[in-house]
Amino acid sequence: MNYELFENIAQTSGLRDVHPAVKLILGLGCILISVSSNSFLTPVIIAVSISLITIVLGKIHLMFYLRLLFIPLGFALLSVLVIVFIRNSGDVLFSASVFGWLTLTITTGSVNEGMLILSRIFGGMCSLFFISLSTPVTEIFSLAKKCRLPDCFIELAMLIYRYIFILFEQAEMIYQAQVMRLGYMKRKGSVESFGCMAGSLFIHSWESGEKLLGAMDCRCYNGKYALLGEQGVFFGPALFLTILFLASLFRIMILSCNIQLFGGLIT
Amino acid sequence: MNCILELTDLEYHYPNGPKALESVSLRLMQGEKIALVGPNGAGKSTLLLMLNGMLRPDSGTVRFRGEPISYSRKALMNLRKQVGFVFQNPDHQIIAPTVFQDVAFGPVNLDYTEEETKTSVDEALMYVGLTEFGRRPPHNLSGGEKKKVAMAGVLAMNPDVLVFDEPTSALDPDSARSIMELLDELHHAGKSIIISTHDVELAYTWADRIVLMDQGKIILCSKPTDAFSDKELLAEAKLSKPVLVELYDALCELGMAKSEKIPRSVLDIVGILGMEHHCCRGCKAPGFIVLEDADFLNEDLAERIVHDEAIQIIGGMGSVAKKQAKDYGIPLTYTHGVIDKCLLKAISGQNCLIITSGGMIKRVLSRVEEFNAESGNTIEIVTFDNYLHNN
Amino acid sequence: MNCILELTDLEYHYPNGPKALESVSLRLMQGEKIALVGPNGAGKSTLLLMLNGMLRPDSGTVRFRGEPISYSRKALMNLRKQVGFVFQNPDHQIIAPTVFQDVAFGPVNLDYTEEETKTSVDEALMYVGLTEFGRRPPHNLSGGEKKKVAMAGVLAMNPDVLVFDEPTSALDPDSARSIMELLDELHHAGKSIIISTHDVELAYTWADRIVLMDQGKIILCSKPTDAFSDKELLAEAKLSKPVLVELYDALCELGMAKSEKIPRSVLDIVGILGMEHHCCRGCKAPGFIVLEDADFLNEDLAERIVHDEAIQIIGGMGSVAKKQAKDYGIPLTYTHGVIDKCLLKAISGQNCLIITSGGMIKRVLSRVEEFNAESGNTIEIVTFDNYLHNN
Amino acid sequence: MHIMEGFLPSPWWQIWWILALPCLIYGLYKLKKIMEENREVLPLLGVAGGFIFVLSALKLPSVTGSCSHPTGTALSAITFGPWISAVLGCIVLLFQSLFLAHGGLTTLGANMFSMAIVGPFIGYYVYKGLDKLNVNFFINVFIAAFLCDLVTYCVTALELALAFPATSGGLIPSFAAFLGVFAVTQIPLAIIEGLVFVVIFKYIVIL
Repeated sequence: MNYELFENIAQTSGLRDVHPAVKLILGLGCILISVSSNSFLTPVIIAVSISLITIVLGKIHLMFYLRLLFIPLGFALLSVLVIVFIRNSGDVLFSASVFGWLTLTITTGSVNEGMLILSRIFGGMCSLFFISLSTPVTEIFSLAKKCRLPDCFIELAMLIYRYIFILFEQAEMIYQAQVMRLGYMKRKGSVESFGCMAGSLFIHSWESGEKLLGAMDCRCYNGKYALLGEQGVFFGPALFLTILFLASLFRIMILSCNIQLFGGLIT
Repeated sequence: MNCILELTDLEYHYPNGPKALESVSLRLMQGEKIALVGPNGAGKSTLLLMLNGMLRPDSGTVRFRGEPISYSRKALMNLRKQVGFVFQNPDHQIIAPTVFQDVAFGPVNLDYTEEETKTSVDEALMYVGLTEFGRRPPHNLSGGEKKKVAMAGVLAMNPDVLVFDEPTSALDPDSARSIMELLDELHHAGKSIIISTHDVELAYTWADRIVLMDQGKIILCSKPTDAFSDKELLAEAKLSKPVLVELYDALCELGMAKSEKIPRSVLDIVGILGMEHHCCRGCKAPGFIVLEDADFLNEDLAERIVHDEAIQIIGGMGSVAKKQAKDYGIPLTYTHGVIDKCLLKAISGQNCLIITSGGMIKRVLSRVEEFNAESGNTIEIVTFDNYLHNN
Repeated sequence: MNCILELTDLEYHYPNGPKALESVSLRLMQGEKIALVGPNGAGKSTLLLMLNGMLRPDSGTVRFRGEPISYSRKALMNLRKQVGFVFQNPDHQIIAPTVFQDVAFGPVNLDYTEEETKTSVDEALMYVGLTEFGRRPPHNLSGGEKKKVAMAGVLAMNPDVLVFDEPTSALDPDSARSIMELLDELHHAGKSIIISTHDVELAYTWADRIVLMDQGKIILCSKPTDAFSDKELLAEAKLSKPVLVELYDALCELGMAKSEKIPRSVLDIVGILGMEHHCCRGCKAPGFIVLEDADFLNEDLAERIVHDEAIQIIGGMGSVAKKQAKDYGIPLTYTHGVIDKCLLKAISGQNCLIITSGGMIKRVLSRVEEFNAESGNTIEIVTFDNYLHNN
Repeated sequence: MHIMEGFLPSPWWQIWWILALPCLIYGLYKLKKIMEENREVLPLLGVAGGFIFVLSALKLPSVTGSCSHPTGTALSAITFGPWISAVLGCIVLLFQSLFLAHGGLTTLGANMFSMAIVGPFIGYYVYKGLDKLNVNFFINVFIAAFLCDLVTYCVTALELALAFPATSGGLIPSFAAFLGVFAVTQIPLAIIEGLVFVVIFKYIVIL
């Protein structure tokens, strides 16, 4: 199974001590510029630069990061393929008839748009990776509290957070035990095995929930939950650099809005 | 001594279940260490859950400082502040996403101010030795560390009574030892402690009083040496004798030991055998034990300790002493079971230094005195000041 | 002896984690009992997971019966059938809604016919003594019973090698003992067994070979007596000496014991002390031990055993013997640690009867012989037939 | 099926956020009210949320390729009702995007709308309706979970089609194209999820 939750990596990131607000501003800023960009150029610049920040400053293994880039690939390629075939404009580059009734056509416009979407996905995903791999959610909770998100929302999120890790460990154990007794070896019975695991996990979860209630009561639970611990230090220069970086990206976005692979504008 | 918690004729059965407790009566005195011992399903946990009102008995009363518990929300909250409960599985107890937040859970719900909360959390974390762990999420701590976080979460509310359900279960020996030492320290700080365990050896050496339970009933409540020498009762509770008691019985049966005092440690056995064979006493000149208060330790003293050649063994007791020793670079030979080990070394002719603080100093004095009286040895204790003067 | 599993220079690290195993090499022989001992996080579980291909080492090879494991689906399936793995927490392993269904999980996945499945499940359940539990839901079994169900689930596939991760953790002493006895029986039935544990006392008395682990490395691999007398290594692995070794060391230091043989049981200590003080041998006439094969037990014999006044102690070893004794109404004095306890009684002049079967009969003979040779005693073993003739 | 970060252009990602937010807020209001009545519900919801996340993070057997996994929201829809599911779903989706890179932040609105709002609503009302008709419990669970998954997938396809209508023919061909491309994984997935939930509920009922 071997899942690696990004959270564990974020806890040991080289950027752990930068104030979460700075990291969020950088990450979200890049995402927004990426999505708003009209040329593939800016998202590509964002993807490359923010990946460098993640890998170099955040001290993430290069090989691990490269593997991450495959996560969005499946969805991205399929969806972009659809766009390339249905959003035709401009010169026809390729046309073929399949099954006799379906004509697939690729045009310069559709390639341009496909390129743009693909670059946006990678720009956005790399920025998202940056947030995931450098900012532990535990710190985002504190931030959310400061932003006056409703208490019950934050409390619920914190509890879910805690239980994700507990249940994950259990799920992994159960799965391993099943594999050791030759479960999942054949297609037949796999669904049954999976259901059994999920069911057993559900029972475990339910029992945990009941125990949790007792534990909270034991510690005088009175409807209060959230309290902030220590935060990363707020570092002025980091914020300044972030804003400078975002501003230059914004500039590039505006300057490059007409640059396309096949020239021409997207309408 | 005051009675802190008193259970009278408790009866309890879980909904749709068989009886879990049957006419259970027990008194926990101020400053006492009690161990509930019995097989799984004997009702140990059920009994513990009665102590802070988590379960309400079908009949019988639970008294806290003489007053019967009222099960109103407010009274319960007050009770639970004073009777801290540490669960067997820390994963069931640790709620919040970071260590700091989790330890702060109790104080926050008790409406401490932010300042007070911070102080009590910091203190509790220092006590368990996890000061730098505040920002870490609990899921990547080790089992022993999680247990300590769970303890800190309870200590932050500063309860008088501490209830531990299986404090050492699933821990490796090193973590288990450090948890038990923490319990000892808490005990010296004046807390009353009640634990449940099925580790016979642990209960035997740790507790003031042993409560044997089986099938929801208390079948015996007495001093450890009495509790673990009753073969029939042990068999009933499906427990075995501690190794040392078993050895002692075998020796008695063979006529190789006659002492009336049942041994509680390796030291005791050695003492008994020594008395019997007149070999341990006198054949070597015994060493002495130097006692140093960790609170008065400074760089100069530490220097002298490290370079003093007459002292072969250095033991550290309690978190303060260990921290000090580490800070001043004093290498500790023993960090657990210190008194007995030093006594053993002393009777074989080596000189020891024990660094400790607070109430544990008295403990050292009384234990050595007791040992001397029982075994006929004459191990001397000197304070470090006197030791320096004499040399 | 054949080597069943061989690990050579294994290296492993979890993704994004530190090294979990570092140049680990180990051979498990046919019919051997190995205990991996070390603190939490030492890499014990990681090593065990290598044995049935659940984890694939970064480098190094795992050989099963001489052949390097290929990690193809089919090869793994075959390997896992032969190397059974029992989890630490049975709750993670038992997932089917009834005990029968759970034990049948492996056989069903092996495409056994319905008939074969039923046979293998019934056999496995009989072996662990839970024949009547087939239709019960596992979640309201006790901890020890759950562990046995988990074992049955693995035994139903009839593996040659059994791997146990912390077989006794979280069990009360009685359940732990019966699990360890099951392991002993499986061992006598010819299985090779490897366990991980941090219970030093358990590993010390049970294993043929101890593998000390710390921080992903094997720091020692030797006989129990050697492993647990090396103080520095134990400190490195954050373990403590078994009580008996500690006592022995103290006695040696004080000049009260000199024997070269480090004791593994109370009996050994008594033997050592006895040799030293010339008191145990000769001062009483020793008793004798009568041996009865449980397979030949019948009502008539049972009757005679119960009423024979010369026999004071009756011990039963193994599930067959215990079942027989129960069926014929023979009261058993000892059901675990039988040989040593009977020897202890015998040297103090009492006569014992041991009921056992199969490979364990040899075990009794060799243990008594060994003890006689070492301690200078002359405890006699007679078979029940001879005993009846003589009386 | 999650829409990746960066895939939806303006104004579509904003539109889906605006559509999803009121549902979330109403869900929170409901949650708050329930918690005031009965604070015991919080730990159970927390654990249920954890369960849904973990379930959705496990790869299903025999569905290869892409990031297909069960949505799990059918469970909370059946047990807690659709409004609470919206809150739970929102948190779970947020964690999925942060912990597993499934989904994204700008596209969170769209994903929420399909997975945490429309899916559970359909699942819940189908379940209630069939329950009234006395349909066999397990068949009911299967249909509810199956539809919950299927509808989620259809809505996602619709969201994609709205953002990228075909040049010739507009919305419909585009919708069909997205529906078709992802059908390969999503339809078997919905069936499997239905089956898995039947096994889960069987398990729960037996115990």
